[in-house]
Amino acid sequence: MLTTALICLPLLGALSVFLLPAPRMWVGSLALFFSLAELALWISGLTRFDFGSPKIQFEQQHSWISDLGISYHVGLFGFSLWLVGLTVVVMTAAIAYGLWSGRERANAYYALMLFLLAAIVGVFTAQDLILFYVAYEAMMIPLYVLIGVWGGAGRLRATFKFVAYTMAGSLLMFATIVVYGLSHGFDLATAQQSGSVWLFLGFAAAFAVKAPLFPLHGWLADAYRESPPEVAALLSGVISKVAVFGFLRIALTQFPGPTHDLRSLMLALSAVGLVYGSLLAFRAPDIRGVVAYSSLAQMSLIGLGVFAQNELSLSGSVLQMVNHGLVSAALFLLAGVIELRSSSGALSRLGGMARGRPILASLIISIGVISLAVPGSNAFAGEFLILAGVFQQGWGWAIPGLVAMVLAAMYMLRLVSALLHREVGEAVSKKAPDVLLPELCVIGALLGCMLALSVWPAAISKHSFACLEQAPLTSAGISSQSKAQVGLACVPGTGSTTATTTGTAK
Amino acid sequence: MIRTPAIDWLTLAPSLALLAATIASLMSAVLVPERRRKNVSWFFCLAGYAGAFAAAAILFDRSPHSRGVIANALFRDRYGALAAMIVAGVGLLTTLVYYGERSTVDRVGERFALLASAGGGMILFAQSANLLTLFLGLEWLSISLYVLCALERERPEAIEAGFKYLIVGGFSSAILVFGAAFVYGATGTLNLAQIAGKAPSGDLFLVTGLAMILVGFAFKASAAPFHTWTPDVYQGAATPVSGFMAGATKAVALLVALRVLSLSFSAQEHLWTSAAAVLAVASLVVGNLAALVQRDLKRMLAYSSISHAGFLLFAIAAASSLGTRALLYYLIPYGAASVGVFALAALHERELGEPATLDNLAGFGWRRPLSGIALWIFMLSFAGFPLTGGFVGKVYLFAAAYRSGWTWLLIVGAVATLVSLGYYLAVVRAIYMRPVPDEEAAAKEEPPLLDRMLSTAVFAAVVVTVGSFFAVQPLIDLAKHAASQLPL
Amino acid sequence: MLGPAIAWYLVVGSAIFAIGAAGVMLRRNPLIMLLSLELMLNGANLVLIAFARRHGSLDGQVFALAVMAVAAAEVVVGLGLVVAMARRKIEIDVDLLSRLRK
Amino acid sequence: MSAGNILVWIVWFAAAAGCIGSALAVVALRNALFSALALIGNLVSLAVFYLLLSAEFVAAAQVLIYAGAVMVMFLFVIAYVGWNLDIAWTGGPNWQTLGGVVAAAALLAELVVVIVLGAANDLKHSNKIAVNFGDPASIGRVFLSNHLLAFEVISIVLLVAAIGGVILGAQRRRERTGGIR
Repeated sequence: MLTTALICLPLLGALSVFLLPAPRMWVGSLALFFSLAELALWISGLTRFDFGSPKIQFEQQHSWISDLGISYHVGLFGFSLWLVGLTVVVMTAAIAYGLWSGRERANAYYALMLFLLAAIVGVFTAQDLILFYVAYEAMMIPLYVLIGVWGGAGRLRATFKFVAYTMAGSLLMFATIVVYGLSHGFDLATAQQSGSVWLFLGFAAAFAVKAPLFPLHGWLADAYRESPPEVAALLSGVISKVAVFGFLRIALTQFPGPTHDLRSLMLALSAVGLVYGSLLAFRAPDIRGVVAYSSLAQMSLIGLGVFAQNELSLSGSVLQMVNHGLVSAALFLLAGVIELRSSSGALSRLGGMARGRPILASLIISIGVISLAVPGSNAFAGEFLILAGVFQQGWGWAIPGLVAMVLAAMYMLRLVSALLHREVGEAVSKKAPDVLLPELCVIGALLGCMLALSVWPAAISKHSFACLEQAPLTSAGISSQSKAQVGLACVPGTGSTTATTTGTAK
Repeated sequence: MIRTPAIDWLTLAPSLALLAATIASLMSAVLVPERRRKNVSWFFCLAGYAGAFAAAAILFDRSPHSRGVIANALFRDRYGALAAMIVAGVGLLTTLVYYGERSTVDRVGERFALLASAGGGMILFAQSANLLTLFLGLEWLSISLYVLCALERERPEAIEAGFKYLIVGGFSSAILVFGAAFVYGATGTLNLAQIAGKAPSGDLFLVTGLAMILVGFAFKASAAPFHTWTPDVYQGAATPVSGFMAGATKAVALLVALRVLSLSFSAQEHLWTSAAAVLAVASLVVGNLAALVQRDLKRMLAYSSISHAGFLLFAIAAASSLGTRALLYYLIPYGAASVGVFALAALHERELGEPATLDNLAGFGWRRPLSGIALWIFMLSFAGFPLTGGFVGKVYLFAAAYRSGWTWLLIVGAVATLVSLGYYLAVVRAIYMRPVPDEEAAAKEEPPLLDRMLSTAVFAAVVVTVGSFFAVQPLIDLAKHAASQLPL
Repeated sequence: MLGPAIAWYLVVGSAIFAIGAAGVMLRRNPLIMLLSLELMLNGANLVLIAFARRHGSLDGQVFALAVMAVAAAEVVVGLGLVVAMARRKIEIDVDLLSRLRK
Repeated sequence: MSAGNILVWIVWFAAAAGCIGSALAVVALRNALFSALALIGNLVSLAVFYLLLSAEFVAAAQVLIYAGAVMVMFLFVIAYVGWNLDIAWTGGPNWQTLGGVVAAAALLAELVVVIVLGAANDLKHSNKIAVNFGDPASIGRVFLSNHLLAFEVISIVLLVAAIGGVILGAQRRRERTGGIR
């Protein structure tokens, strides 16, 4: 019931927000209320969640299209709980930010945001392929309009690119799902694994576009630049995680053979994307560009962890997904805050914002420092786990990771110095105030989450793959490859028996 | 002594209801005073469609086994009954939308009479069990539609459109008759159920007849390359009538085609499934590419309906029970969305006094929030997006095509869907994202037109479009019962 | 049966049908298009009746009669449209004339 | 070959020449009036075929109703609107003309091949028929028994066409009250 409630509450909210005939502030407040209620609901789920059990929890299943064996099947397990939490937190921050910055056409705006929330939660909780696809596509409906109506000057071009790229991927996935589902079953908990490289590529293409991975990132910069800041925060913070979730939940677990065969290719793409994204971030001329391309780099790093496919890298990837979600959301909201105080986001025309604005400076510095993975921060924990795992896969793969960590330090420090130090930029008005209380609350809350995770990163990394704890993998006699299989075996639907048989077959 | 066959009145009831409505509306054109004429004839038409729907539902309930009635002229079965329900439902909504059409001040009785009569013909066509009844049903509906299209006097191109429709329609039915003649020559019977098995499967006359009958149906379903009439006719006809043609005519043409092919040409299955696949690809290519460049909303929708014919032909190419169910299911949200979207186009036209284009739709979604959302939903349903019945329909069609071995059709379908987003989302972009010329002033000047009938129809269409996504099972059950009566 | 076999009739019927089809596709005079449509239907009718003779069943003849009735119906509507078109053309001409006079 | 048979052959060839010649004339003539007259010729020569195929009732109907009534209506309309009416027709470029000829020729060739191949099998034989085959009484019997529904539906089709003809052909009310400007 809880899962269905998590999906339906925002939908109910969207409807009531849309129909509420009230001024902007009231409408936004109602939306914020709904997202806070969603947050409370999630926390109540968190307290009742049994992290030791590898089963799907809060499960619910109803027949939907019985003819094809498609059902409404939702539930939470391991890391999907954390991703739902990330979604709810970032969405709450985004709505609060939108409320503060006062969006036009408030009814439609907040209704769409809540609808988007329901769709994303739906993706993370769906246990049926068609239901997964439904939620996956349903995200596009509000996103298209959110960017297209409330976006910047180049929004139409941005939406066109965004839709063209993502729909090309997801329609391919749609055909693949039909083929796969009819031959292997639609229900993820019971579907059989497949050895078809083509089907794997059908799924992988869609997720690689959405993440995005290296050659398929053409839509990224435009979409991140032209969106309203809070939508950009959602795009890079949450929606890119949907793709990695898809890799973990479907592409890897259902296709162990093809994943193994194509692992080097995927690792190589991730590695190229990591370095390439970092370089682009270093050269980007504006705030959003830096954050957007750093997001590309971070997603590639997570991809590296996912495809290295062992216990360390997988736990690290999940942790880093949450970390990056919080960091990039905070950075995009900060970008919004700065854009409000200046006429431009171009770094060459900004600068000297630290003078007289201590809170802004400390926010930027602390989030920047976390994002470049300073030891002790949550991002450090995530990246360290990923790199350690990747090192196990082959030490050569860890080199781009290390290079990228250096580059990350460079582009982040460049961003911080371009914003805060140097001469006062021409685009910065002298009167522009420091961070105001509402802004501080929103970004501070995100920062608080990051700090909490810095203190206790194991909350996520140890509680994502339930069976890892039960069966310690460090024991001798298990090769790194079958470790990977066991790691994925913790995702519901991949019985450990299947995993061991495929392991021995290899 | 001539032994007249027993009449099964229940089978006839849906089309008889509409025939009665035709005659009643026609009478009211003469007997009712002018100021009340419109309401009276409109009411008869509406009642006719409602009655037809109810009769078809009862017929569905009481025909668990397919059998020929009235000397094997009609089938009494659930397949035909479900087709009749789809036609009656689309007709009911169309009648609601048609009420407010500006041109319906002139010859109003005849208009509603023809609207009812077209539905009657469609139902008879869908139930027909021999080639003669099939042909006559087809002509009944076609001739009604020719006139109905041409009646739109305010549109200068309406008469030309009607004439073009007549010529192309006559051309296609001549081909159909010629094909029927050859089938008759090969088998010596007109009865659909008896054609199969009467001649060897490679019989040249039979195959020629099959090819020509297929072409005739392809014209009616506006599948490429037999689609050339569609854009002109949809653009020229009264907007609600275009919706009726898109939703109902195409539906019955494809349903009857599937029945005839599966029943009478089961031995030639490899031929017509391949032909259907080729037609499907051609329609998808032509419809989607041509729709991309249209600015006129109705013309764009016409091309979109061509591309939908392509998707629906997947079901015929599949030639399976699953394909039949897919076809029957798909037609329900598709029909509702067709009527709905043409209703909104009509609404916009009535307000503006000129045809709806992507340019003058700017700001539509903000001026009328609910209509905007409805238009959005219909577009998403056409594009096969989730949360609309179009999505489930597409899942079904793709599944049917895959099960029958047409894997490459899935790829074509996916690419076509991607291209189709180009024009469906263009409508969404037009109504929400284009800059609105002095919106404040326009909002103050005149409140948007409120047409209660039209709003009801649009609301019902939205309910069906969205509802068919959630409540799939009841519709599947209907389709399952109906599909089980075809020999597939 | 006296005279040529059925096949000869079929050839003539097909020829008439094809000539009619060519007429519909080639001619742009609405009246001649309608006439060509009639030709197509007549070709089909000849084939129907020839086959009826071959099978010795009346179904084909009945079908041919139905086709004749339908052809008449199509002609009625087609001619109605032609008249309406012609009248509209006259209207336009009259409009044009009156505008020219001003 | 008996004398009767030779006579039938001669009649057949005359009718076939009339049929095809008049059909070509319908399509080829510029003047719609002459086309219509050619169609009447076509209908009459077809009626000869029908007689040879023992379809007396159809032949009679063809001459009386089709050539008689329908074509007269045609002639009236041609007289009313003029023979050279041209409508603004979208499309109709040259390639379409060419395509039309090619398509029709291909159709004809295909049909002839089919018929010739079919004739090689069993088209030479026809079933024996009763004496009253195709006379009005037998047709009427079929219409009232096996094809009763078709018979009724024909009347509906004609009714609909009549409605259409009346409202399309009749003058607009506004014009009648306001007169032609």
